[in-house]
Amino acid sequence: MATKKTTRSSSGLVEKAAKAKINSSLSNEEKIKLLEDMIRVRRFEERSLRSYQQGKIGGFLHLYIGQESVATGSLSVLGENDHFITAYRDHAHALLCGMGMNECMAEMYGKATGCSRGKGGSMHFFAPDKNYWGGHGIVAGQTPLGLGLAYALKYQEIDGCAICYLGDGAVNQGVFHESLNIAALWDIPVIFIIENNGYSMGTSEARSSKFEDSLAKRAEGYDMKWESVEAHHVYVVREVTDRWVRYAKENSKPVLLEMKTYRYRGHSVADANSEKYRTKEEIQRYQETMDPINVFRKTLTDEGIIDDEKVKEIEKNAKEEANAAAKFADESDFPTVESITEDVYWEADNPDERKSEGRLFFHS
Amino acid sequence: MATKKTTRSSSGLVEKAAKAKINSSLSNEEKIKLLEDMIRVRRFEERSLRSYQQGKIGGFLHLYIGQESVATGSLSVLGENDHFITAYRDHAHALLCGMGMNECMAEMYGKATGCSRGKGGSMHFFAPDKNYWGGHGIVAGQTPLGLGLAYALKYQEIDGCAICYLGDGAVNQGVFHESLNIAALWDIPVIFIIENNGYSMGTSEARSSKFEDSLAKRAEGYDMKWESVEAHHVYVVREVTDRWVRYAKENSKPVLLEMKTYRYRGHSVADANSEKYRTKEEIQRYQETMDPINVFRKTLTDEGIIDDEKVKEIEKNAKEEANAAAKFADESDFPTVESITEDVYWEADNPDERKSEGRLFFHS
Amino acid sequence: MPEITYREAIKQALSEELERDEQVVVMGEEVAQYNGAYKVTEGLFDKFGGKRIIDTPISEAGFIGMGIGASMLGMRPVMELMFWSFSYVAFDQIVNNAAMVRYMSGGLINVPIVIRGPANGGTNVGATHSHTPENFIAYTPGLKVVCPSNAYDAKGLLKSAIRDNDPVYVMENTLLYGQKWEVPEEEYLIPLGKADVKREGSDLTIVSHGRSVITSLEAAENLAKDGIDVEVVDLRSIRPLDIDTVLESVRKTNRVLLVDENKPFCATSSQISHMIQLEAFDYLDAPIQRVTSIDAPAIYSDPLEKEQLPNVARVEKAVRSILDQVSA
Amino acid sequence: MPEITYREAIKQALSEELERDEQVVVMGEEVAQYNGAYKVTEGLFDKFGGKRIIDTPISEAGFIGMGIGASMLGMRPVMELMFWSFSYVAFDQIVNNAAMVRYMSGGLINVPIVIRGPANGGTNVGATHSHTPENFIAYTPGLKVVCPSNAYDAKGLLKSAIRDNDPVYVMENTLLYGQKWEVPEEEYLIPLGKADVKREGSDLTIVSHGRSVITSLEAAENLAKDGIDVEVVDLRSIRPLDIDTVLESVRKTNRVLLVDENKPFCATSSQISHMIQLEAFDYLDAPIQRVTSIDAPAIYSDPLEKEQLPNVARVEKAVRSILDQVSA
Ligand SMILES: Cc1ncc(C[n+]2csc(CCOP(=O)(O)OP(=O)(O)O)c2C)c(N)n1
Ligand SMILES: Cc1ncc(C[n+]2csc(CCOP(=O)(O)OP(=O)(O)O)c2C)c(N)n1
Ligand SMILES: [Mg+2]
Ligand SMILES: [Mg+2]
Repeated sequence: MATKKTTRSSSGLVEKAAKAKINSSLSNEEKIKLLEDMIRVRRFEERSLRSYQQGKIGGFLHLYIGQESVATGSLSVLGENDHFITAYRDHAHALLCGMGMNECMAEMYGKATGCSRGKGGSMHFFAPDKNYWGGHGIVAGQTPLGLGLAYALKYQEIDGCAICYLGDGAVNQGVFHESLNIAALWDIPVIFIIENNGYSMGTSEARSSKFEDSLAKRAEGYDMKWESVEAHHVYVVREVTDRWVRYAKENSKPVLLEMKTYRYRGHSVADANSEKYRTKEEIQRYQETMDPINVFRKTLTDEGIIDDEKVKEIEKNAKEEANAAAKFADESDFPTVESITEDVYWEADNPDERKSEGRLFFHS
Repeated sequence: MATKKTTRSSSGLVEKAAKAKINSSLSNEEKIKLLEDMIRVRRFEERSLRSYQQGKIGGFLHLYIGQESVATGSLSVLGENDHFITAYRDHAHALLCGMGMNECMAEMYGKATGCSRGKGGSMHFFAPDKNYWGGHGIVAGQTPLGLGLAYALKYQEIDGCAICYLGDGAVNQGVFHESLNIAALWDIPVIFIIENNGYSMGTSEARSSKFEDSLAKRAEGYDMKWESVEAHHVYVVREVTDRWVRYAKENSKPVLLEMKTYRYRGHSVADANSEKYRTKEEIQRYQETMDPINVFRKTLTDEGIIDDEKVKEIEKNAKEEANAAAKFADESDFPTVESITEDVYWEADNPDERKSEGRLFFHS
Repeated sequence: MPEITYREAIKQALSEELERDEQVVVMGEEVAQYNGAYKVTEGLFDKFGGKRIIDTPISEAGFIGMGIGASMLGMRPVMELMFWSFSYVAFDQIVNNAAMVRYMSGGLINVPIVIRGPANGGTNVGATHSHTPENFIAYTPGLKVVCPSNAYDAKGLLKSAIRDNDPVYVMENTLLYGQKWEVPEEEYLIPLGKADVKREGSDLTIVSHGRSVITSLEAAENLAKDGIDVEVVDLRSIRPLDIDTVLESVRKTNRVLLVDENKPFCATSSQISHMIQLEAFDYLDAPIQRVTSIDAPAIYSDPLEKEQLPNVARVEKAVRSILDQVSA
Repeated sequence: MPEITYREAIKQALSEELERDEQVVVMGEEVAQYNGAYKVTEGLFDKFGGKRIIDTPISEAGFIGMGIGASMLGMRPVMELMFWSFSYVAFDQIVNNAAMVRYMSGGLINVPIVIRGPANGGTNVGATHSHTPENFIAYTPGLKVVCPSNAYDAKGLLKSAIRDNDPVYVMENTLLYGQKWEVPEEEYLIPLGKADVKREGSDLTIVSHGRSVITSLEAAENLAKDGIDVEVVDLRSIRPLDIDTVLESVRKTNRVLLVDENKPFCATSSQISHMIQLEAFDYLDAPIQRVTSIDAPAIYSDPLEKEQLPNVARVEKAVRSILDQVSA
C-alpha cells in the first residue's frame, strides 16, 4: 500500500522536523547558511526584476520569490551523486547548487559571459558539473529527463538519485504520467517534487486539476509512495526530502512529493494580472505568516543563533553581490554573430574530433 | 470518494447481472440476438483471417476473437444519442453497430466498396451515421477524441454519452491521462472502457503497467469513479455498462471501467509469436472456461431459450454471410488512382461550395 | 477606416464568429478568466461566458484532441495554443487525427477545427518557445495553414478559417499583436489561398509570409531610395497556396528573393523555390535566393536574435547581391 | 562477401556496439523478450540480458525523454520506435529536448542518443503509420538524420550514429528488412554525411535516399536498355548533407530528377532542389523535377499505395519527360 500522509497544518510539524537528525545535527554556521541561501536567492531575483524593468533583461522572467524554502531545503540534503532538474523557474536552484550570481545575471542579460553564453536566458540555466541539468521551458518536458538521470545513475551503479521539480500545472501533461509509470515499473530512484504554488499562470489548482486530497495522490495509481507537506519551513523541507532521498536510494524506488508553497509575484514579470486571479489578502496572509525567510529567521532567532545585526549583514552582502552581478552583466559583451551557430552540434564545436562529413549547417 | 469495486471472481456475479433489469427485461429474441451478434463477429473475423492468409488482405489485422462479450454487451445498452470510438481492434464494434459485413470485408480488401473506400483498412472503420467514430491506429490517440464526442454532446445539450474503448497497453500513453483529468474536471459524460486482454502485443500487463489492484484505479487520482469486472459474460458487461452509462448521463460525470477479457490470437495476424509470451495452457484455460460465446450459449441453453439446432442455424447463417462478404469484397473494384487525392479536404470534395482559392494539392 | 491592432482584429474575428455561430467555442490555456496570455481574447469571457470561452489545463494533446472529437460532431472549436511551439506536445493529434480522420474514413468525417496562436521568434524566449512550424503543417495533406502579416489579413483570414470545413491552423505573431493597421468596420472575409501583392515593383520579386512581409516591405522602401524597385508578394496562406500570383510576379521581374522566418532546411521557402524554378525556369535571370533565420536553435540574447531572424539589413543585402549578380 | 539482410545488418551493428561500449543500451517496445516487432533485435535479449535490452511500456514521450536524460549523463541509448510515425507522440522530446538542450546550455551538454526504426509507406498500414519525417528532423538544427538504402549502408551508418556525440536519428524501411546485400565480415564504419554514387551515368542525375534509391536504380537499369544513362546519387545522410557530391553530378549531367518518398510540400527534395538551383544554376538545362509520394495521406489499398509511392514506372516517365524537354 502506498503511504498516505497529507499534512496540511504545520503546527507540531516544524518542531518534529527540527528534531530530526538531518536538522538537529546542523551546526550553527550551517543553519545560518540556509538562511543566507534564501536571502541571496531573493535579493538576486529582486535585482533581476529591477534589471528587467530597466529593459536590460528580455523575454520571460519567472521569479521564485516566496518559494525559497523548497529549493533551499531540498537541495541542501543532496549528496555528491545526486542530480536534479527543474522547469523555467530555475534561478534559486542555480544559485543554491553553487552557480555564481555573475554568470546567472549575465545570462539573463543575454551576455556571452552568461552561464549558457547568452543562449538560454532566464529559463535555461545549467550546471552539469554541479549536477544541475536545467532549466526547461516546456511544461513537464523535464520530467522524463529527470527520470533518465535517475535511470542512468542506477544503470551505472552509482549510489545516487535524481530530484525532478515540476509545478502544480505541469502534472496535467501526459509525459509526466508516462514518467511516473516507468519510474514505478522499473524501480527508478527519482523523486518528483511538485512545487505547488497554487497557480499555473492565472489558473488555480482547483481549476486545472481534479484530484482527491492531494495532487501527489495520483502516485497511488502507480503503486508509488507519496507525501504532501506545507513547505514554507526549510527544516520541514529538509526532513521530508532527506527521508525520501534515503528511501529512494536504499530501495531504488521513486516517490512523488507535493510541497505546498506560494509565489508572491506574477507568473512571470509580464503577468500584470497577478492580483486579478487571487486577492491581495491571500498574498499578504502568506507573506505575513509563512514567508520562508521570515519564518526561518524567527526560528534561528528563537534558537539564539542569529540576531538582527547578523541578518543585516547577510542582507547587505546579498544585495551587494546582486548589484555587483548586475554590473558584471551590464559590462559584459554580447555574444558574437558567429556564436549563433556554435553549441548546436558537439561535432561542429570539436572540429578536430569530427567524424562526419558534409554540411551540418545550411545557408539560405 | 471514488467507488472501488474490483470483482475478480465471477461466481454470483453472473446471476446478479442476469437479474438486473437491463437483462431480465430482455425478450428471448433479444437474448438470442446477443448470441448471434457474437457469433457473427467471430465468423466474420475468422473469414477475414482466411482472406489474410490467402493474401487478399494486407497490412495489419487485429482480431477480436475471445473478447466478443465486451463490445457486444456494452454497445447493446447504448441509446440513440450515445456515441462510441475505439482503437484499431475495431471489427466487432463495426458489425455490432450495424455496419454490413460486405463494406467491412471490402475495406480490408482495399476495395472502393469498402466502408472507408479502401483508404483506411482494418484499423480504420467508421460509421458516423451509426454513432461510430472509428477505428484509430495510434495507441490511445482516440482517447481525447472520445472525450471530445462527450464534450460536444454536453455542449449541445443532448442527453447522451460517449464510450471510448482502449487497451491495457494504451493506459500508459500520456494523452489518456490528460483526457481523464479534463473529463473529471469538467464533468464530461464519457465512459472509458479498458478492454484488458492482459497483453499489449507481447508485453503482459505486469510488464507494462505499475498499479495497485486495478489499472482502473488510476481514476482515483482524478477523483473519478471506476469499476473492474471479469467481462466474459455478456450479461455482466451489459449490467455494468448500463449502470455506468446511466450514471454518466444522469450526473454528467466520467467513469473508468476495466473489463477483463482475453484474446486468443496474436496481437495481429503478423504476430507469429503469440504463444511465446504466454502458454498454450493459458489460452486453452480461457477458451474452455470463459469463452464468451460458449458461456452465453450455455446460459441461454440453461434458460431454455435456445437449443443446438438454433445455434447451428445461427452459425450457418453467420458463416454464409461472411463468405458472401468475402466474395463481395473479392469481386469489387479497387479504387481509382484519381481517388488517392479524394477525401483529403472537404472543400476539394465539394468544389461547388469551395470558398478558398489557390492550390490545395502539390505535384512534384 | 479605423486603425486597430492585430490583436484587436483577431479578437473581433473571434467575437463576430462566436456571435454568428453557436457551435463556435474558444478554448485554451488562460484564454477566459485571465483574458489570454497575449490578451487576444480579452473581454470575450465577460461577453460570452464560461460555456463559450474555456480555460483548459496545460494538456495540449488532451484538449486539442478533445476539440477534434467535438468538431467531428459539428462543433467549431477555435483552440488557442499559447505558443505554436507547444504544438509539439500535441503533434500526433494535430497531424494524425485532425489531418487524417477524413481520409481514413473515406470522406465520412470532416474536422472543422481552428488552432491558432503565435509562431515566431524575436521576443527572447529561447529555442523551445520560438518555433515556426508552418512548413510542418503545410507538408501535411489534410491541413490548411495561414500566416497573416497584418491586422486586416488576420481578421479576414481567421473568419474564413472558422467557417472552413477543414482544419485550418492560424499562425500569428506576438511582435505584431500591438501594431495597428486599417481595418474596415463592416464585415469582410478573405479567402484562404489568395496571395496579396503588398507592393508592386519591377526589378525583383520578394515572396514572403507573416512578419517577414513587414520586414521585406521596409527593406523595399529603403531600396526604392536607391532606385531599386522591389515587388513584395505576401503569400498569406501557405496551404492552400496561391502560386499563380507568385509566378506572375516572377515572370515580370525575373529575379526572386524568398524571405522566410523558417530555418533554411525544408523551409516553406524551399518549397516555393522548387515550384518557381519548375514552373518559371525560363524566366529566371538568377538563382532564387533566400533570407531565412540563421540555422541554429533560436538564440535568447536580444541583439543576436535580431541578427538571427530575417531583418531589413539582411534582406537589403540579399536583394542587392542578386541584382549585382544579374548585371554582372 | 556474405550476403545478409538489412535487418541482420542492423542487428550486427547493434550487437557490435553493445559489445564495444557498456554505455550502449537498446530500448523500445517489444525489442527484448519479443525480439522486436520487425525482429531487428532478435537474439539480443538472450545475448545481452535485460539490463542492456529493455522492453518499454507504450510511452514514447516518456521513454525517449528518459533516454535523452540518460544520455546527458553519458549513456548511449539506442531507442527503437516501432514506427517513426509514433515519433509524433514524442515530438516535443525529440525536437525540443534532444535538439536544443546543448544550445540552451551554451554547449555544456551533449546528447548522444540514437533513435531508430522504420519510416516508410508501402505496407498497407494506412495514413497514421506511414510517415516519413526525415524532412521534419533535418529541418531542426541540432539533429542528424540518416536514411540507409541497403544493408551495407545501414550497418556502417548505424555504428557511426551510435558513436556520434550528437543525436542521430536513423530511418529504416520495413520493405528492405528482408532484402539482402553484400556486407563484409570485418568491422567498418560509414561516416555520416557522405553521399554515395550508386550508379554512374551521364545523361541525368537522380538524387534520392532510402528505398527510393532502389526504385531509382531499377528505373535506371530499364532506361539503360533504351540508351539512357542515368547517374544515381544516394544521399544516405540528410543532415549532415553531402551536397558537393550532388552538385558534382549535376555539373556533369545538367539534368536532375529528385526521387523522394516524402510528400511534395517542403519535402527533403524541396530543399535539395533549392540548393541545386542556387549552387549550380548555370549548369541546369532543364527545371529540376521530382517524383514524390502523391500528395494525400497514405492510402491503405495495396495497388493504390504502390501508385502513390515513387515507383519505377513514375521514375522512368519523369526521366524521359526531362530528357524530352531538353532535347525539344
Ligand atoms: C507545454 C507547455 N504549455 C504551456 C506552456 C506555457 N506555460 C509556461 S508556465 C505555465 C504555467 C505552469 O504552471 P505550474 O506548472 O504550476 O508552474 P509554476 O509556473 O507555478 O511554477 C504555462 C501554461 C509551456 N511552457 N509549455
Ligand atoms: C503511439 C503508438 N505506439 C505504438 C504503437 C504500436 N502498437 C499498436 S497496438 C500496440 C499494443 C497495444 O496494446 P493494448 O493497448 O493492450 O491493446 P490490444 O492490442 O491488446 O487491444 C502497440 C504497441 C502504436 N500503434 N501507437
Ligand atoms: Mg504553479
Ligand atoms: Mg491489450
